Amino acid sequence: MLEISIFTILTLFMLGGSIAMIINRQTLFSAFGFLVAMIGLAGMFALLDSRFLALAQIMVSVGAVVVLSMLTILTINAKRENLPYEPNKYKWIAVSSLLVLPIAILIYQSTTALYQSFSTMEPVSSKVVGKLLFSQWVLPFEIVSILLLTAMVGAIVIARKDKDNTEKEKEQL
Amino acid sequence: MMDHILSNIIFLPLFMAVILGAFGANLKILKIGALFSSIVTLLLVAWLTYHFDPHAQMQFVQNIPWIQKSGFSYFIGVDALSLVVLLLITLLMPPLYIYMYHEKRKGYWYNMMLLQTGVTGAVLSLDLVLFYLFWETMLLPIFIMIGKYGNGMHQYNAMKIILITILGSMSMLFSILYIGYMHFETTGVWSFALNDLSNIVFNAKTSIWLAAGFLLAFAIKIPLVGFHTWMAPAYGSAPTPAVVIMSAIMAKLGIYGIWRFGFGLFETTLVYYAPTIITLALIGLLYYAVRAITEENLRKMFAYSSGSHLSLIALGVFLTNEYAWSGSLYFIATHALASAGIFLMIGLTYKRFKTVQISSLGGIASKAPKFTFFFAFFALCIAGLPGTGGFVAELLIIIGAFKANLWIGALTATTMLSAMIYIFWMLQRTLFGTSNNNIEYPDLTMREMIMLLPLVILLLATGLAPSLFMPIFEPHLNATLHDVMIAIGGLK
Amino acid sequence: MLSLIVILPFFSALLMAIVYLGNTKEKRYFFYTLIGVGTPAVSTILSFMVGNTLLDGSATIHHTLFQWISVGDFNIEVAFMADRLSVVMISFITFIGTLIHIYAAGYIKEDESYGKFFSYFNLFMGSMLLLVLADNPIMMFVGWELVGLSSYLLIGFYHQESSNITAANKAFILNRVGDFGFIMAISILFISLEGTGFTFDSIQENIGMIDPDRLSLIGILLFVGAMGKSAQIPLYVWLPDAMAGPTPVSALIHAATMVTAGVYMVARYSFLYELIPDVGIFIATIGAASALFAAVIASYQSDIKKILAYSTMSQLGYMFIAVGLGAYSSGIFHVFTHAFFKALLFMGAGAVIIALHHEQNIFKMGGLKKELKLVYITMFIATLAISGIPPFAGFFSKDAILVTAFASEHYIIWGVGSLTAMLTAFYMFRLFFTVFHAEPTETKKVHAVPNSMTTPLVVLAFGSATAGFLGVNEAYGGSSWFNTFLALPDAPLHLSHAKEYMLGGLNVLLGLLGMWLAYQLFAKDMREVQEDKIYKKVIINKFYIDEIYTFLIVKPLLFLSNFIAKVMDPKIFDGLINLNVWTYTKSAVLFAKLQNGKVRYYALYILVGVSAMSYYMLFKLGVVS
Amino acid sequence: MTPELFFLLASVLFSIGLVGLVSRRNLFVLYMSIELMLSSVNLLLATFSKVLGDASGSVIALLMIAVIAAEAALFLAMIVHIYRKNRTVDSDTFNKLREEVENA
Repeated sequence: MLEISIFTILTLFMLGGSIAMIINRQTLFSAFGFLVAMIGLAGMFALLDSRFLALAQIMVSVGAVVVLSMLTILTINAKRENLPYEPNKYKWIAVSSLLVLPIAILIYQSTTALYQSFSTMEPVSSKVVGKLLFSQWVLPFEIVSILLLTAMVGAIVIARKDKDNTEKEKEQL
Repeated sequence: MMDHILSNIIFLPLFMAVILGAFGANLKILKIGALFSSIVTLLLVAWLTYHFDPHAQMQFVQNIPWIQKSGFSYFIGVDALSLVVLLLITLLMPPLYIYMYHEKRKGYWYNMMLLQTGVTGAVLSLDLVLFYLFWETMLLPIFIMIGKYGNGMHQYNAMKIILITILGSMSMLFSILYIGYMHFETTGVWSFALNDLSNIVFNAKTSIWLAAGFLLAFAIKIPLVGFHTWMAPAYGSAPTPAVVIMSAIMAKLGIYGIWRFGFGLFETTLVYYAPTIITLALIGLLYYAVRAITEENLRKMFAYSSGSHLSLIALGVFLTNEYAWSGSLYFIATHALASAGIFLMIGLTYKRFKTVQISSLGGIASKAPKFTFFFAFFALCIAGLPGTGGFVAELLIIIGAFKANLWIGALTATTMLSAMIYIFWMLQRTLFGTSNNNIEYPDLTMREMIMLLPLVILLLATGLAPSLFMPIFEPHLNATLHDVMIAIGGLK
Repeated sequence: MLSLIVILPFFSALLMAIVYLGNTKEKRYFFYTLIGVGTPAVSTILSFMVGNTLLDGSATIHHTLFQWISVGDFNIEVAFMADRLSVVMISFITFIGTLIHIYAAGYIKEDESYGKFFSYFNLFMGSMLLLVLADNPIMMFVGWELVGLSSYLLIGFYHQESSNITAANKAFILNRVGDFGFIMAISILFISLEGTGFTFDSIQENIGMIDPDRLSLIGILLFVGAMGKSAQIPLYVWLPDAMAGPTPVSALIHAATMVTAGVYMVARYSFLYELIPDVGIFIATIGAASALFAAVIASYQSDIKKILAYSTMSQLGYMFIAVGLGAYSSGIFHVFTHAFFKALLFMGAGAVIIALHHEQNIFKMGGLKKELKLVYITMFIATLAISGIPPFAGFFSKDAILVTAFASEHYIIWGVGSLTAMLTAFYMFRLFFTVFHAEPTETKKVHAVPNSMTTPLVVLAFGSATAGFLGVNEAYGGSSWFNTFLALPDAPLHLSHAKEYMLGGLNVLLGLLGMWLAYQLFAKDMREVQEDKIYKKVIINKFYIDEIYTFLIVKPLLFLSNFIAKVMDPKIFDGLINLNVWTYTKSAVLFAKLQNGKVRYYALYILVGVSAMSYYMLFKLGVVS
Repeated sequence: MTPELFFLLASVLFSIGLVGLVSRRNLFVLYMSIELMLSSVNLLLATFSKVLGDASGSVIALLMIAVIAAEAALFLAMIVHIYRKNRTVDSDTFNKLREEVENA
């Protein structure tokens, strides 16, 4: 019973956050919505007995990713007039929601058709995760590390101010 | 060389073109090479005709598996039907090269050689996929020649002919592939060889659709009325050698296809289609003839005339009796010669007077008698004058038509009348009348006479002594007709 | 020998054509004359020799050259047959033809294309002989067509003038209309015979197996062929226009060859026509109508050659009356006598035309009897002959025809025939008196007529005077030798001698009446035709038949052709194709609009696709229906 | 507690992400929508892990989080770059893919 109520609260948080994310015009508010959804997701992980995953979610998604994006938003500091002008936003949302409906139903139907009940198992401890990570999943793990490295280098290269642009910016200022 | 004589005949021109192209031959060598290849193929075909046995069916057969997994094979052979068309192709090439004597554009010569390979291959192939391949091959040079060397709205017209023809080819390809698939389904082996496929028993509905696929391609090629919009513009724009090939050979290949593949694969279904085609052909016969009366452009006029006569041939084929069949096949030959002659004369007219509009010609007769004689002779051949081959053929078709039905016969006999009207009105305005003293009327040169004389002699020979030529294909036609009659149950 | 008669003219025509085309500038007068006139002369001798063998009572002669077509049971040989009918025909064709050739050698002497003319002339002779001597209907048709072609070439001989070519075209196309009927007839005949052979002999044997309805159809279609070639209503309009050719050509077409082919054909198929008498009456009616019609028009013409042309048509009408009523020999007899006097008339007219420097209007001639004495006398004999005055040739043949009409109790046809006989005398003497007697309105210098042109006139005048005696019938003390020799299946006649004398006398009286009328009106001075009354206007304009044909046939044909060119082809057939193309381009533009480069839209398209797929899967799963 | 609820939640989250992706023009929102969709898959993985009693699901989800982080870094770098160049975060202004069509 406790679980159900926790689940309900978390669900409400997540849905509210994500809906706020796609509806808000101000980017920062969207980011807040996203933050709420991410935190909710971490809760869900915890509810699903994946404690390490919940922890990682909090640390990486919430702590790093969302914060990074908020920082970016603030850095860019886009003025209101620089934000896209979206008069038909709700129409689009309505239409795409309709279109999305069968997809959602399909996903739901197919997954529920697969499994009806949880198995009884121990909560996944970080020990188990660690062992698996370094035995069975060691190759993906390494690949992910390379990916992260590449992404880091790539991000630096892309975001670096090149000379021409800097000059242009100066002129604009 | 004689072991693979058919392959030699098909690929010699292409081989010559590749060699000449690879060594970057200059114009003179190119001309000699092209003429040489045409004459050698003519000699090879002459040898073939000499050793040809009219009473046997397929001869000189060569069957090499090509892509075994899919059942494609390089399967060629010759019987009386293809021999007639083969003879025509090889006979017409040397005069065409002589006609092109002054042609300086090299691409022209290469295209002609490729064209010869295309049409010859289409006539000789007995594998449906191979046939399709050559069928498309011969379209390409025509497209280039109209598009690049034509006149008037040549690019538009080249596009028009290729799109409409490909529409037909596509439908034929679907039919070919489906037949191959049916063969696979019944026997478990892929094959596109004609003799394998003719054993398949189709159910009525499938066979109607399959036959329609083939018929559409052939009807566009002929063209039957309704499928003819490409004809007059293409004939009007194409350079003379291309027009000659289109009218004398390619249009006939439509008929040939009906005969070879239509009656080879689905006799009964063709009988189902016969009333439709006969109606179309009769309409075409009159439609084109009436249209030709007021046509001012000589090329287009004879395009319509060609359409009218090809409708007559198609009619003869679908009447399925021995008179009409012999007449049709004979007409294929004689009409090819006559139309080649008349289109060459129109080409010469254009070379001399820089126009093919009837209204700007006239008075040639008093200044250039040889020119007049040859022009009038070929025109009269088209009109089916006794003493020329066309008359014999038309007579046989008319008798065949009367054998089928009194009304069909009466309508068919109008061909004697309809051709007359436009041909003689054209002659009056083109050749006769007062001549303009400010224009030169050069008569035919020796080279041009040499080019035209073989055609004249052949036309007279076919008209005066058909019994010399008919035995080549009579036994084969009778045998085929017998088979068809058994298949449709028309024989007691 | 038989085949040589036919082949020689063809061969010489070919030879002269090659020589002429080899060098058109050189005259080679002697060469062309020798070959051109020599060949028909040789043919004449050969024909007489063949005739001689038949006179001895021997049966028909067959000669096969080679197999022409052989398709199944359709076996056609290039073969010739000389029976009594064809021998009579070739004898006078070659004889009169030769005379016309000699005449032409003088007439056409100055022309540049002398060789071409004789090449065509010999071709014409050869075609006609092929037609007559053919052993089977197909060969006959070949000759028939070639006669049409060579008449085209000869009528359009002066090809610089476009109107001459129009006349030639008209002749050939109307002939082809007839040929259209002919070929249908022989095709149906062949099909109906079911492969029992296709020579005249075998057809005659097996004619009984065809049912009468089919036979009537064949008979009518054959007669359509004859209508075209022999210029009967309604296919006659080419005949007057055919006068565009040189005069020897007109003489050849009208006297010996071409126009008589129709009559000959009906006689050749007499075994067929005797089975279908109803069609025969139809033929006779057409013949009578043509005879009267042409005679009326001829009475108001002013062109000398056109008068003669219409008179030919009128005389041909007589011949068709005869063959239609089953009196085949009488018809052929009239062909025979007519050949003499009509050739003479044309050649005389030609001489007059040459003498007056190509003047053809009779009202510009006048008073020529002194200057052209010989022409005057010969023309007088011919005019008497055609008017049916005894003892000249025309009387016997024409009388035989009218007697037949009376005896077979077709009184209307007989009446029309007799009326036409009077009109014939009238218009012929109108021509004669105007040209030779009437006071000329202006004096002209008369050109001398060469000997080669006058000699044939004398020979023919002798023929016109005496040819009739070959066929004098019993009533006049003869034995109808001509008819007996021909041995055609004539319908029997039952008429007392007294009635025959009466009819003969009536004819002579009518002829004299016409003569007297003409003398009263035209012998003194020129009475040019005036278009002052409506009926005259109609007759002078030949009943506006040409205009009616133009309106009914030519105009609609041209309209249809233009309709196809302007509407059917570009609007309907091209329109269908272009509609397709238009649809393609329009939809291409539409689809191109979808690709606007905005990522969001592309995502939407993906979403739509995935959504549709999902929906389909849900549908298949049965979640939604 | 049944997995059904989690599945439902995951599909709803995924849908919301998809809707955001399609209907918004703001690059940041696009980015966050993508993240949301990835996260919903993560949720599914975790649920499966629990359903099957296999920790591997969690491990894969863990790896996914790393991928999300990498993606975030790159995406944000690109946004910064683009904003510097065009002074906008409107996705509709980047339509270089489009080809000019003549109105035929």
